[in-house]
Amino acid sequence: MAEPLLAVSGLRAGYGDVQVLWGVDFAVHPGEIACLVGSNGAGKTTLLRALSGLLPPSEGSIRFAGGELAGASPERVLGAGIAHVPEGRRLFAAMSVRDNLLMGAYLRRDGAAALARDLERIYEVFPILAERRAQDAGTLSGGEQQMCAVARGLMSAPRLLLIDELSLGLAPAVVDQLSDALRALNREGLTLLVVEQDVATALELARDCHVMDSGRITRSAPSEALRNDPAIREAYLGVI
Amino acid sequence: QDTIRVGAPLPMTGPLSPEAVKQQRGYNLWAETANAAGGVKVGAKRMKVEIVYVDYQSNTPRAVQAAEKLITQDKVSFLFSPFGSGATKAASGVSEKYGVPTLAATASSAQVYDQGYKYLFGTFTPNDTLTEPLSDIVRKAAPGVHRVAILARNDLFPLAIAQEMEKSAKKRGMSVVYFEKYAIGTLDHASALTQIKAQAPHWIFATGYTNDLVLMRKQMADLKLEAPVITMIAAPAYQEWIDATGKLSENVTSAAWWHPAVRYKGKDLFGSTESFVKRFQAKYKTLPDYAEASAAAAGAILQMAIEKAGTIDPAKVRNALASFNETTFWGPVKFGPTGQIVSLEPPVFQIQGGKPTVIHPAAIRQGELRLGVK
Amino acid sequence: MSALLELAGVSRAFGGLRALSSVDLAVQRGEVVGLIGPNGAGKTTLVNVVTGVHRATSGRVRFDGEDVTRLRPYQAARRGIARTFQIVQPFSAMTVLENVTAAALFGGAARSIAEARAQAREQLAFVGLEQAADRRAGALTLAMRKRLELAKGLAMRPKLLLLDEVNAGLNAVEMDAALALIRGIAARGVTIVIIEHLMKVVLSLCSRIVVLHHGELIAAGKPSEIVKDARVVQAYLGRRYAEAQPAHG
Amino acid sequence: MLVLQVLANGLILGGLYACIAAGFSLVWGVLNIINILHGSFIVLGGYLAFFAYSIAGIHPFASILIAAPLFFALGYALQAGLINRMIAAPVLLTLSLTFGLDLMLANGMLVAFSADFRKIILDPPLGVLSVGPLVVPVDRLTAMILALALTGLLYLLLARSRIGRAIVAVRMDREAAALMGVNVKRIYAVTFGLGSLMAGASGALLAMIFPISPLVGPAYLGKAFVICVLGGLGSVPGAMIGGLALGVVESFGALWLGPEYAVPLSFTLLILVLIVRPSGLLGKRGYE
Amino acid sequence: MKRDALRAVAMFVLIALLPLAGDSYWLRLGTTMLMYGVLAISWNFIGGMAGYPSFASAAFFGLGAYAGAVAQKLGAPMGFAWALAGAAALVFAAALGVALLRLRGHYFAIASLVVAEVLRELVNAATDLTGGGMGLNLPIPRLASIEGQAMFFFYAMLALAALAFAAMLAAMHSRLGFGLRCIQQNESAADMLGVNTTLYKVAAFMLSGVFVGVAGAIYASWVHYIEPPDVFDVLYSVKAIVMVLIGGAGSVFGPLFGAALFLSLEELVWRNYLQVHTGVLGLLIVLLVLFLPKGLISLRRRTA
Ligand SMILES: Nc1ncnc2c1ncn2[C@@H]1O[C@H](COP(=O)(O)OP(=O)(O)OP(=O)(O)O)[C@@H](O)[C@H]1O
Ligand SMILES: Nc1ncnc2c1ncn2[C@@H]1O[C@H](COP(=O)(O)OP(=O)(O)OP(=O)(O)O)[C@@H](O)[C@H]1O
Ligand SMILES: [Mg+2]
Ligand SMILES: [Mg+2]
Repeated sequence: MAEPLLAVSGLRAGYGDVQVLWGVDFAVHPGEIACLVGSNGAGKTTLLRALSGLLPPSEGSIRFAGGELAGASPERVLGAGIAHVPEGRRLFAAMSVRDNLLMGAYLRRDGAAALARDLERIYEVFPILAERRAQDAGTLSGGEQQMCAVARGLMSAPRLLLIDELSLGLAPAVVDQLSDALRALNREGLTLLVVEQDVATALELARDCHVMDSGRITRSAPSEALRNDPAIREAYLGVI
Repeated sequence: QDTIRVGAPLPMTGPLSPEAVKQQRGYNLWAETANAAGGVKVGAKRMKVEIVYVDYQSNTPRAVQAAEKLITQDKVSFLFSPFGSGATKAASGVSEKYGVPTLAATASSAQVYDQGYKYLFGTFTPNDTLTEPLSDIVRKAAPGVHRVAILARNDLFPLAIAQEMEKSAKKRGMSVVYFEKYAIGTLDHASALTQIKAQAPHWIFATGYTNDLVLMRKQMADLKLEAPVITMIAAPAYQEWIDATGKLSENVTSAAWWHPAVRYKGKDLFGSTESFVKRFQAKYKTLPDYAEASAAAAGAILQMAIEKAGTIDPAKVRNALASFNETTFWGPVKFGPTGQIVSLEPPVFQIQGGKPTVIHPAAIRQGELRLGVK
Repeated sequence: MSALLELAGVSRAFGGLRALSSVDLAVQRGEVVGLIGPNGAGKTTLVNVVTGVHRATSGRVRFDGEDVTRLRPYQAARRGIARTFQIVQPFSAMTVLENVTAAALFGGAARSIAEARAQAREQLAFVGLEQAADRRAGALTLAMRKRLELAKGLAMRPKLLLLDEVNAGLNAVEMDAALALIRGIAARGVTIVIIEHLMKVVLSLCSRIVVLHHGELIAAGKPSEIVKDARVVQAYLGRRYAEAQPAHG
Repeated sequence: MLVLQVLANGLILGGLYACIAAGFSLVWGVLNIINILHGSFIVLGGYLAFFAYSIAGIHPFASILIAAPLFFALGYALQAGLINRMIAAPVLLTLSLTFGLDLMLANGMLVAFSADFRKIILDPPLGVLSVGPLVVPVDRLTAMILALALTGLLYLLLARSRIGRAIVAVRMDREAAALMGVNVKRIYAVTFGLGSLMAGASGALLAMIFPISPLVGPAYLGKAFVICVLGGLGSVPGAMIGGLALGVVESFGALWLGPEYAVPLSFTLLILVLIVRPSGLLGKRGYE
Repeated sequence: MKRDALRAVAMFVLIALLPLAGDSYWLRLGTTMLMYGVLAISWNFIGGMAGYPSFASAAFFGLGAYAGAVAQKLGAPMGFAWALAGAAALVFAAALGVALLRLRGHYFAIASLVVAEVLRELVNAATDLTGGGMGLNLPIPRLASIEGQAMFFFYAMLALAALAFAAMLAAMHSRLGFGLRCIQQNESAADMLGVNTTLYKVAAFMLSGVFVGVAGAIYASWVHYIEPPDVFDVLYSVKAIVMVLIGGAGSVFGPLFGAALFLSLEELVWRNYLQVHTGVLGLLIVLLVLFLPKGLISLRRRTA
């Protein structure tokens, strides 16, 4: 197997006195879609925040494409090629959709033409955004906002895209669209790490899956294997 | 105890601080001169003087507080009033309460003195002693002047003198075609001046502090507002106003309670007016204006009263002041029943060639009234 | 018996955009109604209109026999309409307990702070948050905050509870617990309107489903009928869902 | 006729007001800081122009070019060194901070420059422009045009440039902006620098029109407050419109009600506008 | 609550003993301190509890001062004039609150700031009633000796401060205080929970006005001369806020501690640094904000 694109080891982080991550180890390989599942409060969001530099880790290492990113600023992390679509979307509410997308490309310096091309591509993947490009992002519906947030993340042309709560609040048809879009992007070489509560969808989408519990990765395995694992089924898939 | 402590609450910070500097110069000059001469003669001994300053931040109630602090904490025997009629009026209650003789160097409005207080004495004559001779001069030199426009700062002294001006003008049959107040802190006078211009007055009478009148004079020129007579009170008596308006100051008239061109033979420590001006210039490299001279005069008068009483007992010094009748470099000094000076004839002057030129009273006249201000 | 909530010709426009256009809807007492529709269909807007956050541009809303079209939110709350927010809105610097106490005190029937606190503890126990009672609401995870929203809603002793995506962000197992919870609420006699994109929730809880699309009601009926409705499949569920459906059911 | 002249007066005054308020509004809208120092910065800019002219003979219009970088650097340093430490604090704390700093600066200026009023007297004076019956002083007119130009430049910077978009993004969501790779602290410093630049530059312009002294800062600050609420916080076009509106309203208020009422009138107007449009005239994209 | 009340009683009794120790200067300081305390406590209702950054203190203060002074000028006895001033402030706060409290955050702050300016100019213009720019002299109460007067105003201010404090303590532990805290955290959510936000905010605003109004009237009688720029000075608003921040916003004793500390600083600096006293005060404020952003109260917590 190739060198991992992202390798995390011994990562610890928390908020003030509250330690949330207790030594996280896992790896994401180039060109794959990986997913991160875990029960409520396991620390998934915290992990993504630590990865993207929003929350400085207290210990551990984050190796990305050969460089060390633990303790780096969000600016450096993004520059290195990791974009983060945060929980709660966090769009710039009073900016137009288009300006939001352009903000995604804030660090890019490859010229207006490349930007315009990528913008067009985004509008193809998410036609609703094209329709609403001049509308303030704050007045979009929940699902539209989620699309805008993913699209904004893509605009930085990242190598690795972190998405927190991918399907949260999305209509079933949109989840399908979004999954399709992500797969397409993935085929073009984008690596993805997705946090997803709908474990069935996650397992379907991802090749590797990491299970998080109480601030640690307790299991990392191909999705195939997990899908048929009775313990996982009982803990995360449930029965109707 | 061998020093006489005199309290001086002053607005050293805040909008009135330029005035505080002037007061301080006058008081300091007096104290230095007196001390250099060995001090004030009190009966058989000589006592040095010490002035205790307190900043009241241009805030009148703070001035009251400062006066009380000076009397009760710093144990001063005498007080120089805070600046201006308003604060003087407010603080005079305190000195009255404690029975401390108080000299007001910058309070002219009659309302300050008619409260029936016994310990307050002021070196400025009432406001109408400025507007009356001014009106006479204008009437005589330019009989055609009969439309008067008045623009006053809504503040105790500027407003009071504007009201006197209105009376003086009406008394002489002139018509007041415009009378408005402007708020403290006004940044723009264009509207008022435009309206005045539409009235085509012969005489524009404006009051305010230095910055108000600098701005107003500049805006008059901007709007091409011209008139045979333009009077401004009291800023033109200050060099900084002349500096800040430059050529626009030419031919603006004003009146004040004193001018360095007056000539009196005083019995005070400064002696003649000339020697006072010389001393002042030696120390501060500039001519004294009326506010600076008044402060020094307050000191000189206090000194003479103490020497006459032969003690620093407040009641006795107070009586010496009440019966005071001497000539000083400031002029003849005699206080009326309310405590306000009644013996002065304030000079009227005009800026000519960038310098204040006295045009009244006749005894010290340096030039004639020139008409036309552009 | 008349309906508990009745919307007649309700429209709401934002500038040129018609987020709701003449919606007619009646919710009977004791019903559990599902409200679904694509993103941006106007579901949250409908909740906002009912609770007085936005005022209907036209049309009327009746609740419990009264016209509530022009009520302010607090008035609606006191008449027995409670809601949860899609984007959760806790008092983040207060503790969980205080959050629910506030709801019991101002929206509920509690006569004193002490009484409200006691009621709040009950509700926290009911939703399973009693362990977190003394934590700062801002430090809760998303799912816990949603449960907190639920507890707040319940503490108001509502007649009608509008749940705007309270189950989003839960994994399947957690969701099962949440479903049991909501069933328990319904069993107390509270009328419930559920907005949810998780078909599993809607299908298993609701006796009736209404579908909004572009601000208009396009379908209403039993769950089994709705999932087969061509327009609903086309606008909302997507073909894949429809294809997977038979295998599921 | 009278009305026309007063309108002209009001517009010219309003142009100057706009320039006073733009930087203040920006800092307030973006950094959520009510910068009490703004008034004193304007005064300091005035002194800079005054001394540049009286000592080195540099024309006030030219001294803007000196004031701009100097004040930008001053503001940048202040924000980066001091205010950034408090940035997450509630607005009243940063207000107290700038209040304290302002007391220091104002006191410092008082000691350094004394309280005397000074004014730049151009030699030769620029004179007045007569258009039919209207008279317009050239110095005010030029100052207003420069003021509006500066404000316009600021607007373009915010609307068009990459850094401008970053400023707007930071204003809306600090953390999300950081995720976009924006160095938030630097943007803060840049924004404060821009606000200071506008203050210094407008001070340099005003020194030619108004007498300056360390004591007039609060007057300018008060105007800035009113204008930026009239126009909507953080909005540069709002500041422009608010400034012009205030100038015109004050002028007509003085004409019709008497100069005494010019100021209360403008304040009353402000409150009315707020009650009718709680986020200012152009406040749609306002901060809160 | 009981413990706080007991402590407060002890504290006020201690303050009441001050005249035994000091001369009239100290009495004057004490009176000013209590006045500042009233300002700070009152601001806490709207600013600390409801979270609305009000700058209206100066407006209430000036209004109360002039209402009391004019009433006395027209012949009302002093006590009645004070009560009248309180009522005027209360009514004014209610009317103003209904209009202004629709505004949020900064906009509210500015609107409330401007109110004082408008009132000042109106009072300035109403020359016949208020004396306008010439100020207004109040009758000097000839009732007792100088010391007796000083004592009288000291105890009057003390009573007012105690009243304001009791009102704050009661409000904090009542439905009102709870509702206000909800409003502070998230107003629309509070609304949705059934809090009548308008009513609560206006009530808080009225509480923040009434005591300040009375304080203004007492102040006017005490200094027996007032003028518009003084009693409508925006610094009253700013100081109220700074004092609460110094003391620690939201705490029970914070406003009082803040007032005491602020006044001591102001007085010390004023006496000792003639030329630069405002600058030194500024420096102290900056240092306090930078190093004790949560106020003095946080010191105790830190050491505890
Ligand atoms: N700002 C904060 N301050 C203190 N504790 C926090 C904060 N944010 C999160 N936590 C705590 O950290 C732990 C992990 O939270 P996190 O949001 O990472 O979980 P998660 O796995 O993303 O959960 P969810 O599935 O609900 O999103 C939780 O116990 C939470 O209460
Ligand atoms: N305050 C507003 N101003 C302008 N447009 C708005 C506003 N609120 C909502 N909208 C628009 O109204 C439409 C309906 O929005 P709403 O939030 O009701 O959708 P929704 O059905 O709840 O969607 P979702 O399932 O994604 O939450 C959307 O297109 C949205 O952009
Ligand atoms: Mg999470
Ligand atoms: Mg919604």
